[in-house]
Amino acid sequence: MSILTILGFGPTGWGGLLLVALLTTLAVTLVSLVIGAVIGTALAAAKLSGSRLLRLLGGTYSTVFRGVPELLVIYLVYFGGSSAVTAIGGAFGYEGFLGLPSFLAGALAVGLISGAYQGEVYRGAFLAIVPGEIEAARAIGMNKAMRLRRILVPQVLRFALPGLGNVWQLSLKDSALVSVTGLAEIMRTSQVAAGSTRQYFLFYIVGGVLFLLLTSVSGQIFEAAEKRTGRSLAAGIGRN
Amino acid sequence: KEWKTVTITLEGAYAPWNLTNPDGTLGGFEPELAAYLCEHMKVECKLVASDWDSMITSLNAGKFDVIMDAMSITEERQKIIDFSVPYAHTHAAFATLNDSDLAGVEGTGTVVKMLPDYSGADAQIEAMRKAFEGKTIGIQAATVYAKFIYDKFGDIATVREFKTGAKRDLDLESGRIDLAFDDAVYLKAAFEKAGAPMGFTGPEIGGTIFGIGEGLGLRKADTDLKAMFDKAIEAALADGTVATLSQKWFKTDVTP
Amino acid sequence: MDIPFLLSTLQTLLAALPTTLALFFSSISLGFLLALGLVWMRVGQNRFLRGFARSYIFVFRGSPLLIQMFLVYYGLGQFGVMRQSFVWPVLREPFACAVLSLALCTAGYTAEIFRSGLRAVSPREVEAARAIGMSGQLLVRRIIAPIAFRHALPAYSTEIVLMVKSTALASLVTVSEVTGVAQRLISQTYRTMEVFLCAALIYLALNFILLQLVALLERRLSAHRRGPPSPGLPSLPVPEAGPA
Amino acid sequence: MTRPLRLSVQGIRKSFGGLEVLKGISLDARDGDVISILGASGSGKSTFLRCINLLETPDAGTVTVDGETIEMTVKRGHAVARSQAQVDRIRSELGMVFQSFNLWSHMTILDNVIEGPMRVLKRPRAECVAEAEALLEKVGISDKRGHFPAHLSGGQQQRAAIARALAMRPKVMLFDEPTSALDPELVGEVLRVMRALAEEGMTMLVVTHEMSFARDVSNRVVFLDKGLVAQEGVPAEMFGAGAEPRFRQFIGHFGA
Amino acid sequence: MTRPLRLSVQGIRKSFGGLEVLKGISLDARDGDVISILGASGSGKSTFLRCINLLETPDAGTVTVDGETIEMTVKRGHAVARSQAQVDRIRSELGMVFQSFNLWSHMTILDNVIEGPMRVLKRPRAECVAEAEALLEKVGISDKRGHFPAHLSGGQQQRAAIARALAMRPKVMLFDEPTSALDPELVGEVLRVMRALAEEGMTMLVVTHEMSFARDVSNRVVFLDKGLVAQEGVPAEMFGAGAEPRFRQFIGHFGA
Ligand SMILES: Nc1ncnc2c1ncn2[C@@H]1O[C@H](COP(=O)(O)OP(=O)(O)OP(=O)(O)O)[C@@H](O)[C@H]1O
Ligand SMILES: Nc1ncnc2c1ncn2[C@@H]1O[C@H](COP(=O)(O)OP(=O)(O)OP(=O)(O)O)[C@@H](O)[C@H]1O
Ligand SMILES: [Mg+2]
Ligand SMILES: [Mg+2]
Repeated sequence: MSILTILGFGPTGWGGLLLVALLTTLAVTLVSLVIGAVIGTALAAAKLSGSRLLRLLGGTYSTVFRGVPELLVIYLVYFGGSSAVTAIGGAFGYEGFLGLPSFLAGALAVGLISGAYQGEVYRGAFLAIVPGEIEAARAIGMNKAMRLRRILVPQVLRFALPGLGNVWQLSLKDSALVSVTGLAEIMRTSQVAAGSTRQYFLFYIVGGVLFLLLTSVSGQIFEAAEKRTGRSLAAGIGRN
Repeated sequence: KEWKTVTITLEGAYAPWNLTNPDGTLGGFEPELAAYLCEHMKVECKLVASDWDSMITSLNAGKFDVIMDAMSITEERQKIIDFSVPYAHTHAAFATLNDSDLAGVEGTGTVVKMLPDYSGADAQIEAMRKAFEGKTIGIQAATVYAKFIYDKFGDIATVREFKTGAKRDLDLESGRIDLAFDDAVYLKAAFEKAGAPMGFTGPEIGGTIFGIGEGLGLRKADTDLKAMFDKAIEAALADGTVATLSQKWFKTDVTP
Repeated sequence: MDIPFLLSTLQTLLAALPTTLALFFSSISLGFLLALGLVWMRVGQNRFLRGFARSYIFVFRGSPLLIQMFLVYYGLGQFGVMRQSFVWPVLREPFACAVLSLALCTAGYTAEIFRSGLRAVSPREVEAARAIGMSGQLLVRRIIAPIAFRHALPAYSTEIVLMVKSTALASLVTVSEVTGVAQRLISQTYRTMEVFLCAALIYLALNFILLQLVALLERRLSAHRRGPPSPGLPSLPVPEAGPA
Repeated sequence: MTRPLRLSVQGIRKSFGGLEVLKGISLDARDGDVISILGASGSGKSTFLRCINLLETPDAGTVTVDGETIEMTVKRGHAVARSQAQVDRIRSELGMVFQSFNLWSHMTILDNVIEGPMRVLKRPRAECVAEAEALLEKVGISDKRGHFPAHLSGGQQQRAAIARALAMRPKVMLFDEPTSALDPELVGEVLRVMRALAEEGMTMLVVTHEMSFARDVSNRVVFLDKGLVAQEGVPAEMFGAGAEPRFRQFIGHFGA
Repeated sequence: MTRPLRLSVQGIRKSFGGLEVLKGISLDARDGDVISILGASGSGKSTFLRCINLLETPDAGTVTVDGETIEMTVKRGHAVARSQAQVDRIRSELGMVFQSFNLWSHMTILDNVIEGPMRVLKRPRAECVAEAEALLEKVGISDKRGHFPAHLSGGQQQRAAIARALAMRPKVMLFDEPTSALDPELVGEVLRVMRALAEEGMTMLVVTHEMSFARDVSNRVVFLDKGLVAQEGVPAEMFGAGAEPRFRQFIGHFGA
């Protein structure tokens, strides 16, 4: 069987599955980015807050999720998460199991890790804001919600973008470990294909190339986005 | 509870018991048997692939309802999960490369019967212990075979655990390990695909040592499901379905 | 909570800690050396070497370690030529393969970290060294490397933590380090959560200790960034006179 | 004919920790007043200005803007405004220009100017844009409207900040050393704009070290010293021969 | 009696891209000479000094230190030194003091001073330390020996840099505007040290804008203009009535 047939989209080719796997990896990472954004925001808020308890909790969270191997986090969420969901279901009178599907468990696990890193990114971005700009907003009578929406959030996002790019790349690669939960993302599909065809080298290379494709394309997207939002930072000449 | 759909898990990488097709569907002896059983029980079955070494944990965590992955029925496992009646019974054996000096150890080609207390083939085991001293034996993690190898060979040989059988076979082929120990019908199929000529060495080990056969793994609570499957399996054994599928996939009869 | 079980689990897992530590220290040292070579190529004049280092860094930072590890372990082992070659005695060992792939991967990251450290070295201080007749490796060893390393240390400590965590993947190529042993325990006891929690605890403690050590090193190396010695104290002791 | 009272501040006190910075300061500004506030560094000029629009909460005293007094109350031993909504409304009637401009760095100059009228005063966008362009024209930087603050010189940024404050149609403008972060070259640009505003009859409170502005443009000069109003009067008197010794010393060679 | 020739530079040329900065400059320094090099900004003074110890490689010309000529060769169309070892040795005989001190920030002052003698000249540590302490004493900062450069004032840093250069026991000292990065207050400290060195008979080349130093301390003045030596002579002549118009204009009010 030629390499083209094996990798092709024909009945004996693995191309179709690999494409689905690519999309699955992308989807896991995207969902984990969103989950991580929610956690990261809360984490940054906790770490910046005046309450010592909250700061301690925030610190503990980010230490734990940055200090424990990703593989362990994934296992813990995959198994522990199901028990938790089942227990919650039981409390509401649901009999039997409420499984956490491997996609959700994987995205949640990667999201929990991503959240720990995003928390640091947002905290740094927040501290980069010039306090005078917030004060200027207060001085024209903006209320708290408006200041948050119009001044704080846009600036945090702008400063956070480069850091978020790094977290995204990290999550993309962490998502390969979700393969241990049986989710058919790039890593697992490559392994299954490698095992079935006994073309180990070929499929691991293909898997690696698919990841490189994802990281380099998304890297370029982040770079372009940074360039766009960085317009207001650069010492160049403004557009318009 | 009314069972309308049942989720069955297999590894999808333990040919010919079960395997993954290029289009992502699962094939092999067990998927085809499952199709028959579900048809018989009039329930809809969903097959999902998952990792062998975490299957029992996942079953109890509710990730799926049934394990159908050449899982031997043993007392150890019965403490945690329930089993259906066996739908197959196979031997286990050592494999090695044909050009290895471990090939053709005394008793190759015969079958010995051992009991769960490891009795029944003391002479043959002793001969193998002598032959395998200082060698490296590869097993699939979390199998009954792993326990057997640790107990009977762990003191004289290096044991290495693999996540899948296929990866272990690869290391046998490349010479990283000297011996593999696994289900005989699985190994026989693996020989055909292997890149280097390999075969059994030493006797095939049968009897009840590895349990009374391979059955479906079920959660203890799902007694109704077990009853349904028991009936279906008995029917499949009675009408010759198991035998036919066995000939098709294993070229031998594995009916218990 | 089953305390005796947790304790015995912890004990079993700790028995595998030396393997984890060996994995970590061998791969971080090998990766460090590889990174030095990569940085040298990356900032050098030779266009070919520069291109090589750039692609190396792109590939090893852009793909998951797990795939790299499988490629080294199962991928390379597939080829007859590899098995006949002189490197096989090394590649034959799962531990060596794990160290190799961990080192190859961290080398890519470390090289980038060191490169940014290099950018922090003031060209003027280098020029001052040249002006007294330093060049070549003396210049690197005495002036460039210490300044660059000090600057790179915070980023490098992050990489150290990532490496400790990455050793867990070695269990997937049959090395029985802490995570691998944890998985075996689970397949025997079926008590996933407890065992993994114990493992997590071990990694956390390990990372904590390593970070403390780095912080200590950082403090030692950053005397020149802190305030001047307070006037009340005597100035630094004069180093002992003795043969060079 | 007395002009209407635009801003009245009575008995403002403020301490930071143990340090009493303002010890009871009162000041009235009528329509069209241009009041220069002078004083040594650390004498509390900025704090006084910030107390007026409650960027700092005064410990005691009242602030009345166009007849409306900001209502204060005491919470856990600290003075606080009774209603944040009232504070926000009063703030929108007081235009503040900071020493360090504090333009919003993520918005273009035009967006900086229309932000307040659109979001706080909720006026229609088209109207805000038209007015903003007129204001930018007036301060002389209409060609910069699409640029980001980081791309403007300090003088241009400060003029944009003035336009931003004016866009809120404030009743009183508060300036806190609007030129002291600028190179001497750029100071002129900003002073020209402020002079023009004064001529149009805008009520202004200006903390400044520009003696020429205080003497030539303002109609009243207030000299703060040790948290109190040390001297107050029309510039001609204050800068004339009759000045108090403390103030004479303060203005130094300028007074000479 | 002619004093021995310490440094001889002949026909140095240097271009950057299209710009020819030095168009053939020659200069001899005999033992004990203190030569001031003057010239407008951009006239190539720094480049000339940097060509002497090959921090810039001259396109043409020769540099001879104490009788030893640096051997040059041409590689791929560029002039380069034939032997890095020779360059390193010659550099160790020429002490260079930079405008911006360039102390090594990660070493204490003492370590800065002993680094060269120990590592480059490979002299025993004890000897280096003793000599370094004497030198630090001489430039008046021996109490700072355990401090890091960042904790010293500019004048102290420059004195440490002079001590560092002296520790190599150089045959000639090269100074490139050693005081122009300093506050006027601190200039005196450094000039005092240089004056003392001159009195001890150290051979020195000093690029400077300090006319008083050029006139009062040096025994020869070289005026660079447009890449050439425009005028050269003893200070009394150069600063006297007989000066060339270009140089008169350059020294401006100082000459007046
Ligand atoms: N938030 C604060 N916390 C503590 N002390 C403060 C605070 N703000 C100001 N101060 C102190 O209050 C005093 C007056 O400060 P203020 O800024 O009002 O002076 P100023 O007259 O504006 O001086 P300058 O001319 O330097 O701007 C100073 O001693 C200052 O240190
Ligand atoms: N590395 C370089 N590359 C390109 N041009 C250079 C370089 N170094 C110096 N030049 C140019 O050479 C000319 C002479 O520079 P040099 O620094 O020698 O002048 P200088 O007499 O020391 O001036 P200053 O008094 O300002 O220090 C300048 O026009 C400068 O721009
Ligand atoms: Mg102020
Ligand atoms: Mg110069």
